[in-house]
Amino acid sequence: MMYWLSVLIFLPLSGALLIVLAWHNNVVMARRAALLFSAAELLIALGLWWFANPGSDGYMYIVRASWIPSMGIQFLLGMDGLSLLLVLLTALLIPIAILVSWHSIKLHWPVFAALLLATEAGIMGVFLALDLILFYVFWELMLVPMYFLIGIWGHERRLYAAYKFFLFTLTGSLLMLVSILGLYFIHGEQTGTYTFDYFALLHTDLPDNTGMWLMLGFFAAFAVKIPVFPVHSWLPDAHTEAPTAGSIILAGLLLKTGAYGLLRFCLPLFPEDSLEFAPFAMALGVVGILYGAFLALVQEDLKRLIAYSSISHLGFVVLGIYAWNQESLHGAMILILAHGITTSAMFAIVGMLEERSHTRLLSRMGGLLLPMPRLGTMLLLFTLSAMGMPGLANFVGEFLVLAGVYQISASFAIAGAMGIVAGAIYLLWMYQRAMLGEVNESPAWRDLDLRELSVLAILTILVLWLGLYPAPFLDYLQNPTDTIIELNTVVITGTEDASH
Amino acid sequence: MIPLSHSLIIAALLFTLGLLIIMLRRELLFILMGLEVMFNGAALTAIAAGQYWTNADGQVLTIFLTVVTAAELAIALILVWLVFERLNTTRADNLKLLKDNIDRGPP
Amino acid sequence: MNQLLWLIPGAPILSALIIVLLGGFLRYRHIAVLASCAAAAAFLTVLLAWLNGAANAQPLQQTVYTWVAVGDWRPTVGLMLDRISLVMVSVVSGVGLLIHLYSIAFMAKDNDYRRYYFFLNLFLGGMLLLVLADNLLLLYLGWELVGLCSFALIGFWYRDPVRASAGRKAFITTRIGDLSLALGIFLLFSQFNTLSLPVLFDAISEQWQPNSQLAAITAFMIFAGAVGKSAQIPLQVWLPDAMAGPSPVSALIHAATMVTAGVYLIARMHPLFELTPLVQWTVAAIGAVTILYGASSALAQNDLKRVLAYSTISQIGYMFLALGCGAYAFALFHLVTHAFFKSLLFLTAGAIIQANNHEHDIHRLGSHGGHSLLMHGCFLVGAASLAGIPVITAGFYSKEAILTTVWPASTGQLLWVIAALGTLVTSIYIFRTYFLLFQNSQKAVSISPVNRMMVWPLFILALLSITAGFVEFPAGWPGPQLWSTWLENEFGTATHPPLATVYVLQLIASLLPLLGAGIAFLLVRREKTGYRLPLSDFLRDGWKFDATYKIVLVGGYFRLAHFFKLIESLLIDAMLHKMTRGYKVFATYCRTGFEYGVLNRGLNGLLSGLRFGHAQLSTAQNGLLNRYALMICAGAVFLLGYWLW
Amino acid sequence: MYEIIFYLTAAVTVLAAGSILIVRNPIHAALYLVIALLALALLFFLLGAPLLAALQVMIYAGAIMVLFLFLIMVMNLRPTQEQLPFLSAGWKVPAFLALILWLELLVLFFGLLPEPADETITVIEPKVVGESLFGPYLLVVEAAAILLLAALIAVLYLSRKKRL
Repeated sequence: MMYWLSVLIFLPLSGALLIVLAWHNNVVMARRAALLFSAAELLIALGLWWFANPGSDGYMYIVRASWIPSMGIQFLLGMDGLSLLLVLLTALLIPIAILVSWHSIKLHWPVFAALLLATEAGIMGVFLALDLILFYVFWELMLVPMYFLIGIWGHERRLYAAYKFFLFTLTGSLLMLVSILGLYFIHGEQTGTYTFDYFALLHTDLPDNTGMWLMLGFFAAFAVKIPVFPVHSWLPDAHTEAPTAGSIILAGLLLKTGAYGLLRFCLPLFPEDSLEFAPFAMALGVVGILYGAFLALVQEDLKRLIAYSSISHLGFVVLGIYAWNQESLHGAMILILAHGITTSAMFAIVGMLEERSHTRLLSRMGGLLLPMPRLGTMLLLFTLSAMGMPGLANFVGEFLVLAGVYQISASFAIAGAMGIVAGAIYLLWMYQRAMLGEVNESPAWRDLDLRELSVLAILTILVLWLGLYPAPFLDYLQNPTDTIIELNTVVITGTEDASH
Repeated sequence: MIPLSHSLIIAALLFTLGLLIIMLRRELLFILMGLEVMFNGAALTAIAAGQYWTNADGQVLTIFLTVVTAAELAIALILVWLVFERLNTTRADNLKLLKDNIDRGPP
Repeated sequence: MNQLLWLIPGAPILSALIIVLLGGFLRYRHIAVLASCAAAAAFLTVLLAWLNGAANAQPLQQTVYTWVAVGDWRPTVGLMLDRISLVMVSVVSGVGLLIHLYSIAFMAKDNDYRRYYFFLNLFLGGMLLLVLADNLLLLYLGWELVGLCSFALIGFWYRDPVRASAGRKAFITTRIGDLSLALGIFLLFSQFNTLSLPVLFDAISEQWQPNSQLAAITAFMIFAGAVGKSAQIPLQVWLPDAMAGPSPVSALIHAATMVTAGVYLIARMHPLFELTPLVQWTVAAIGAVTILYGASSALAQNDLKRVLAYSTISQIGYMFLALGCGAYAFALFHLVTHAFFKSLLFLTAGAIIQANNHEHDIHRLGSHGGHSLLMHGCFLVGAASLAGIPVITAGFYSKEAILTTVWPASTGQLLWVIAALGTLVTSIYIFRTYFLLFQNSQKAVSISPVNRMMVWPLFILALLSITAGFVEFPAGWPGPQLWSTWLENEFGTATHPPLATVYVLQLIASLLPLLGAGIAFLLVRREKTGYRLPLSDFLRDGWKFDATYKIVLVGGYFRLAHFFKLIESLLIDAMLHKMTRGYKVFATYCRTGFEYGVLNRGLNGLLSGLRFGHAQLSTAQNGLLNRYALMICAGAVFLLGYWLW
Repeated sequence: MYEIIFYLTAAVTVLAAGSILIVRNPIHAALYLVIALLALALLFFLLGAPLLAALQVMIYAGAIMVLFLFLIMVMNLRPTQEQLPFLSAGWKVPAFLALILWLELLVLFFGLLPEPADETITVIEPKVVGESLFGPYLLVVEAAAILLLAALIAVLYLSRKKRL
């Protein structure tokens, strides 16, 4: 049963290799093979889900193999509820990205498919790796194909965007690498066993200031990926210039790796320092929420607008993570999923619009509901989800986050809630400008075809499911949340003990 | 009885003659022949030494030497043929493509 | 019966689902009938509840499923039908059914019927969910759902940018209120760790002292949410614009049901409000101000539907006034009668407007002349009920009940005077409209006969607008007081002043509508000669609220956004560019200074040296095979000699 | 007697090899080479290595010489016009070097080798050689086979008209 985790990682890799080797100039077969591989991946993920027990303690699946024993590096994969849901999300979004790119990618389909699959492998690895070096390897592995996806298939300023993306994320991850090594040596000196094992490193006693610095190293990497307010500048460019599939992966998955990193590594490895840091992080989250919402209002480019809305939404995630209680953590995790689905769908829709009209500018749209009622309805649904309409996915997350944050700090909660109103403003304004009013120009608008409709229908079902009946998902999150909350209480009781 | 040293002297003579051929003759075929002579000088050494110590290893070595010579010669001859075909000469002096030319400068 | 509760909101929602999924295969008639059947199913279920004695028994409850599960907190999709919700459910499903029937004929010519019925059904479901919810989270879901449907239906004719903007405005304005409601919910949750209403009420009354600050803040936040939804000052600006939607929508959403959700919410949360007199007084004060605001603004309107919209604002002000004075039962009473007569007015207006090529201006509608007798009669009944013509109209009874209970409240006299003044103005504006509309109606017979399907709902509503009041006679009258006694368990009894005072007050309040009708008659005669009210521009623009908001809030907001954009481009992007440029300058310096000056020169020297050596040595590389062999030989000689020596 | 034959054969060998150095005609040179190789085969036999003597005849005098002759024939080489070594200016240095080399070898052999203990010639049977070949040297035999195969492929490749 356990080796399926490795299959999750190596299946897409081998798929990528196979496509490049076997069908490097056969577009039709490459497409089909890519879809097949990603579908197989999805099936495996669903199977893991089916056999997983939400109530079980700790990790449901673990794979442990020796890799470079001389340095204490293992091939250590593990899946708990959080990883499971994110793996599911990944396995779901990759076929969708492939389907969305079906006709819109004109150049080098086989290479494109291979890069997509390689990215999938990297992301899967990030969500599963529990050895810090392994994690770092996957963290970089997903970066490289992404760089090419943006740099080759992007729009006009793709090279600039790709560079920016690469430089920002690489800087962050190098800081993380330094922190990983620091942690490794400190742990090694204390216990005599040099290892990158996550479970071993969990209970490392860190000297006073060192812990904070190491935590900040991790935080830097994750903050860039999320992205948190001052280091968000790569995101709008990367989103705007990336091809549709790239945007979907960026917004739907890559940003989530940052949040996942915070939950999996930053908080558990450095509970005291994270707790100390929490107010700053929450403030950054709030600033991100409002700042993203403001900037989204005045964007002309639809993709850029959604990119800024992502900054705003991910602000909620950061806020929820650092509020560090039952509701907010659940909320942040659900919001990660919800945002992944919603934003992917919105990017897919923008991609479809762009395929038809070759523009993403709001000023050149208008009245599109008339020629494309299905597309308009779908966009409305996902717009509503993005602005936190109850009954749709994002609401559950945002509500839980704010309910949790309120118990920590009312003012942060109020500011965050204002972000929801701001979200309604810019999203409705966007929807009105794109879809309502008179038809502005008329390229040959055609409504969604079956492929596009089925892609969006899948996402619609998920959005409704997550919004109306999130309980099954929340069940899987109970254990990870409890683990993280325990850390918090340990810290608090620990300090109390110290003061007595 | 023939002392080992005599055999070795003969071998050395053969080797030296082969070397002289290589150094003095300009025709590729002659050079190859010189090479053969040198090989045979070496083979004689091996056999003489093997007999001296009553050991089969000398002969085994010679057999391998023969194999190597055969392989070498086959390739060398085809190369000579190619050279003749391309450049219409078998004069070693005319084959100076590897000569360094300072005026051309470094590549 | 408990198990059937889900059918009340479930039937319209399911029907909406069928329409959106399979609507492409259905024709207009099928969709319309399906939607109406769903509304009828909901209404019949409510009737069944009445017949089963829901009116007197314990509240009915049904838990459909667990919605969210976080630790011990498991809010459910749970429904609760007590007397308050029973009132609301009956009104919503009843009026909803009538308006669905009316829409069958009204929307027959529109191509977008599928979207219309989808949202109408969804709205009905959402509204019923709102009033049936047994926890605040589900209530919030319904609350937002009706806001969404309101948005979609206001902007139903989306190709007109003005209408589309009106929808957006409505949504965002109410969203500001919703924000406050959500914060109130968060506060309750952080205090009690539950959102279930019955549990919450017990907890509130047990744990919170009267006048406690926390209670006041919570109550105020919830009140602010109600203000947004119910279009009270200062969040009333969206409602007049909401008239851009089809008339049945205005009747259902923006008169009878959704806008009264705020009233329902406060009535529902009354244990909380009773703890904080200050907030209660605020509710009453806001209500009173809104009465005057709505009535005076309605006075100067020329658009038929806008008159009714401002009238709605004003009438909901009465309900808030009643809520603020603790007369929750009477607020609900007025809510019911208002639902009847205001839907009647809206539906009549819709029929008139549709018959006259979508002409909204009352002056021009009047000069057209041709309105059928039926329209005339229905509008007259509605207007009389709205004005509160004594004894014969339902509006009189509900308004009288409110006015009587306002007097003994704190600063009650002042509030009473304002409310009475409101009554007068209400009478003036509605009869002004009536006279302007129907002054020439004797000239012509009906030009476009009204569809049979549209007539029946009008009849029923007209009948209810007259008779609904008889369930509760004013204090001191010999008639039955079924309403207040029935709701006694929920709210307690409302106080009223001594009977002598009551009679005086009632007399004055009864005369005011008649007086108003007279004034309106004179006003209309003068208006025809070109007379305009003083301040009419100010009043017509709704006290300039819109313009002010547009400049201050909307303008400010956009300016702020642009400012942030500037910051983004100036600070962050520019900083990046500066860094890049600095890096480039440094690189250039390195190239010219270091690379050329130091490295290259040194390298060049080295290079020429090497070149020289090369020239000397390369004579050995002559490419002559024999020479190479010679050199090998020389090497061998050297080595052998070395070993030997 | 035995010794006489041996030295005579040795003289023939050396003379034949020396003749290669000075003849003009390639065919003649090839003939001299055959003579040298055959004489060498006799030397092998005299030294007690009959197998190798046979192999020498078969491989060198048989196969390799055919190759040489074949090539000379195909290239249609005339008697060479080159200045013969003894008439050219550059012969002294090589000859001198070769002489020194020969002397050095001479010194080496006489100075370092002990006197042979056994005077009789011991014949090493082909069987012994074969056992040694397919015993301890089996792997080398395999390697030699591969080398031959590689040479074969290389030659085939080089002799193709259109190479990749």
